[in-house]
Amino acid sequence: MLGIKRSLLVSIWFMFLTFPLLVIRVNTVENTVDWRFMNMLYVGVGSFFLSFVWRYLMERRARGGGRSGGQGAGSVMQRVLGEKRIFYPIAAVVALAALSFPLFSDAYQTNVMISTLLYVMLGLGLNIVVGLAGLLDLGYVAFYAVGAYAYALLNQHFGLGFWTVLPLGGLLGAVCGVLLGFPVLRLRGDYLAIVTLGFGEIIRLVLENWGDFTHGPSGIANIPRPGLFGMDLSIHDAAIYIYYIVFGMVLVTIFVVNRLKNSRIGRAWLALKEDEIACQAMGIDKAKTKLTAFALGSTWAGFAGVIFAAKTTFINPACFTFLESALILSIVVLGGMGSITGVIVGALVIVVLPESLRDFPQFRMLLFGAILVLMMIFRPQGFISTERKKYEYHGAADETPAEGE
Amino acid sequence: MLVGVNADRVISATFVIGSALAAVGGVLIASHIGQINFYIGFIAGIKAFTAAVLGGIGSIPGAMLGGLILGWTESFATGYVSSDYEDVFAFALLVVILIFRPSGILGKAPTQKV
Amino acid sequence: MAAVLELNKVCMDFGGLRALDEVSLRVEPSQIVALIGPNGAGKTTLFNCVTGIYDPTSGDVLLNAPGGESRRVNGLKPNKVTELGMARTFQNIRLFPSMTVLENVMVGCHCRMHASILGAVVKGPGARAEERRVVDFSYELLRLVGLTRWVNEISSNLPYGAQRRLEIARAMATEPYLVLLDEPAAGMNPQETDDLKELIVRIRDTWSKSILLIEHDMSLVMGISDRIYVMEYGRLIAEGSPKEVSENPAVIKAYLGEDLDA
Amino acid sequence: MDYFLELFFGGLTRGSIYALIALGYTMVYGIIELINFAHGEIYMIGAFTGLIVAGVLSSLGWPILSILLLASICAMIWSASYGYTIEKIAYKPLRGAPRLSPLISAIGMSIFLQNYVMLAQTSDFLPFPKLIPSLPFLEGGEGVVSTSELVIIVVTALVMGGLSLFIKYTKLGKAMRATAQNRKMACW
Amino acid sequence: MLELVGINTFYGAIQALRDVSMKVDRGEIITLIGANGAGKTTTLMSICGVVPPRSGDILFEGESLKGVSPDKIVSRGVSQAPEGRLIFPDLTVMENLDMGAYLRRDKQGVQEDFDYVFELFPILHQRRRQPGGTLSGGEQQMLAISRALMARPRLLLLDEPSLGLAPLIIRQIFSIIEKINKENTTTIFLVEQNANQALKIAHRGYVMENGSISLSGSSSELLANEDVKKAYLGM
Repeated sequence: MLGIKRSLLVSIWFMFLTFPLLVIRVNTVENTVDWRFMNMLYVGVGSFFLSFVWRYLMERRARGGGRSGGQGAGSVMQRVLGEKRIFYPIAAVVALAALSFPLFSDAYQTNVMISTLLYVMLGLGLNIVVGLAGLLDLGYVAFYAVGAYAYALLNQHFGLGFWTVLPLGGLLGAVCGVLLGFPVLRLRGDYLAIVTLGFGEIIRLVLENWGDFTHGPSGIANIPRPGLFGMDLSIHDAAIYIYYIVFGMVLVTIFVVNRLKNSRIGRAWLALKEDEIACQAMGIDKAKTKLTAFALGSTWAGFAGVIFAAKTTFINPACFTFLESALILSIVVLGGMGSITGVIVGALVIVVLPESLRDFPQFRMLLFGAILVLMMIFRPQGFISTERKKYEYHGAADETPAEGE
Repeated sequence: MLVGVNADRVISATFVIGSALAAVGGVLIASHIGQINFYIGFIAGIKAFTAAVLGGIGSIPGAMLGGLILGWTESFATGYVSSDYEDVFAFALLVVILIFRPSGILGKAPTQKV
Repeated sequence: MAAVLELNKVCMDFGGLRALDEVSLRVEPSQIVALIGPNGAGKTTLFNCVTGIYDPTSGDVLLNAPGGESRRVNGLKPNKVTELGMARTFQNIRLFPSMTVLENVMVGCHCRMHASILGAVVKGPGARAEERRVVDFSYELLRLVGLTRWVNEISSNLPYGAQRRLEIARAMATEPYLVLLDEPAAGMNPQETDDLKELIVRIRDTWSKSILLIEHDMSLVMGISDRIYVMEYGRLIAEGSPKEVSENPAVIKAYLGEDLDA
Repeated sequence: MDYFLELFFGGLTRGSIYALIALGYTMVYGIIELINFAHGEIYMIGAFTGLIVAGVLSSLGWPILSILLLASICAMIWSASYGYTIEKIAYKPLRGAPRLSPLISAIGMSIFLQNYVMLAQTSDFLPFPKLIPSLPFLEGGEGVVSTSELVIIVVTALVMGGLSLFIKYTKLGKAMRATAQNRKMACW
Repeated sequence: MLELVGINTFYGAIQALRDVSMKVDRGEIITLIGANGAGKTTTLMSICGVVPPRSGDILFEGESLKGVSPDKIVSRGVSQAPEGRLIFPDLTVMENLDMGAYLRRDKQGVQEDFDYVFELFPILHQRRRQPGGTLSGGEQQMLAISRALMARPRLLLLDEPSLGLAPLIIRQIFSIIEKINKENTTTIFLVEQNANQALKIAHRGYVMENGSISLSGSSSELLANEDVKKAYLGM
């Protein structure tokens, strides 16, 4: 009874809230007003029922609260991933499926998969910065742009090929990462976020306005696709070729990130994220550690940028808006910060799901925003929370007898 | 708690007041410029945030000062340099200020408790 | 023999407030030195000045490696100080909560490791051996503090007393010659405190480290300290052996609680 | 000199608006250390509400000054309601969560609101009626400063003055300052 | 007046209080002593609803405080001067006191309490226009106590009022605490590490160890108790 009363209040509140924007539409030129009372009804009914769901979820959350991640809905997934005997075959099957994917699909599907894989790369790169080192970077797309423009411009002016520029793009990304990282090292978490966001916007605005150099808003067209021993590839074949390039790059990325994660440097990143003061007290150089994270993260954005330019053959500043950064960030967050598998799942969800929702393109971003909020509230650790490596003791076999306590 | 202030209510009040002020700004500027779009909030928001940080976030006089400094910077940069780079100037100003004064012009440095 | 840690007239001001007023103290090699005093007397501030979190307003903090060079560490960054051979624990436990127990200790080994980014990715024989050495060493330390049961447990899941001991193991992992313990027994029950007492003594005797500790538990302080310094309002009011200190009227008045003129 | 003055007043106008919006950021940050990323959207919603109210009223043929007043008041009411609701939905459940969580939630909210307004209204630019009449005696000022600029500057100054007094002297204002200084004590 | 019935309080998974039961009668000064980290402050936090106990109950004047929000608890007549003198550093002394009276509507009574507080601590009157942060440690403690008094509490909770203060000032503050207790029959719940001082002014005391009550009794009993002497009085 109380619930119904509360939901009624919520429903009235939301009808009031959405009244001007959803119900009235004015045409200021012709001075006419369009009333859409149906919308009000939808909102009223919708919020009435949703408020029950909301309250139920909040209650469940409160009951499960106080206990940190690992428990709850994700635990089955966690156990599957933790168990090597189950995880390796699954990974192998996924890899095989991914390998043979272009053979069974059309150009459009291949292209979607290329995008997905690119986002996996970007996500894994940003994951180093955000997920491992805990530095919120909202301007990640700037490094992506650096890579893409590096290829487009170097190719246009100096005729450099894809394979030459690929490492260069990564290098340029890293250099920009250090350039940005250096001055902002002293900033606290959220300030850092805003400065990186500003930096991303600066790069985009420069690209847009420095017409002589970057061709301004109209962008650069006719960027060559990567060549294969000088062969002429049809568009479809070229797509398949790029697919395998990206696939290879993703494997390399996974390998590298995985190695880093459980190394001296990866542990330093994590420690930095968890407690800066304790981290310094362990003799870890804060500045150096942050810089390596920035540099490595942006290297991958640089790589991905080069591939992106080669894939689309056309780039302009509009490809590198803040929204793109937000998208990559949400891949990391949705997947589960710090988790490699999580990023892959996140990229699939973010790229493939909206593609399959093609009939409702206008709701895509709306849902996307809502999901970000809901994820933070109900499952802040993401789909898959980080699994930590378990170590074995290699030393002498004199295993200690029962410990104290 | 200890002095009986209901924090939830204070926080809500803060949001309400801040939002109402923003709305005044919205109506005034929209009528000044003469057109609006769903995207205006993003850039204006970042600029205003820049202003808040410039002045020292958390400080109310700081926000006013920061806003004016940013407004003048942009206006003079557009007038005397080039209108293309208006936003670049704003963001560059933010980055520079934060590098040299991480807590803004009127902001207080946070004290570290160990 | 030279003292491993030497403070000469260290002052620390916060705004107009003098938190430390000309504090001088010495920690000799393989000694347990305790710093006691009422809450707010400036003990933790002193730790922070020594470990580089604060830069003292005036005075010298000298760190003399046993058989090595002497360094003035004022104003050095905390990580530099740790590298020079001083490690600390914190009053409110500051572990890396989502990392495992072993990883926490391995982070402590960071500054004694050399693996570069490339090394970590390629994982050549050198990097592999180093990694192995660190795992073994960390395990050894966990055995020292009695935590081998929980090696792969997420550290925030440990009981309180175990977290305190893990912090000590983590500090030891930086291979210091001087360990600073900030209220290691806070929140422990008498049994745990006894274990801790024994652990601290073991660290001094078998690992020959020097220890400077802040503690309120008098049974612990009086039982194991070689030397005690007493602070009040940022000033040292007494120093000496446990016996001397416990009989010092100024100390009794300021801290131990016997109000003389009552 | 005129050019300089024109830029000066232009900058002042702009700056006033930035300051008005910045106050929202600063007050929220001061109290809960959150960058309310959706605050720009609140401002946008205010502008839209103002436009809608102005459109409805002008189709009814109301006088322009009353439209300006009512549009502003409605904009304030609805923006404030949105601000209130957003806090309850997207930020309050995240109190005590790691610092990044509310920020990401705020970004999500911002994206949501942008698209909500786009879907509910339009993605095109909408012409906004001139609600501030140009007073003839100022138009002689050789284009240095327009009436609407003056109105903006004056209104902002008044609002800020009012806010300062509010913060300084009212009970709620004092509570806000207290909470900002010491959240742990003033509340939870 | 106040009764704690077997409360258990947790911070996340960590249990801070174990089955704590206590009783405070009207007009008493009760002290809770114990080492750092024993759970004394947590007990206070549980009473004022900041960290509500997971089980057990707290009764104030016979009514349960279960599920009552912290500000409601203040308005029922419980206020606190927190540990470490958490005053508002940028607010003036007057404004700090104003905040103490935040929930009160009776202008007349508030004015009386201003006068009363200034009579207790004349120094605060001299400094009434100064920001709280510029006061000395002892003055800040006085301000914290005064602010708590401005809520006109029937039960006053004091968390380590002697923390970091000089003996002379401690004595001064403790004698004023006694005075407050006698003059307005305000019940006082005093948490102290300085056991000796606290037991001198308190009627009864509880000793806390590791989150549970290990001893209780009248002040003179506790002062004479060998264990207490050893552990807390350093004898």
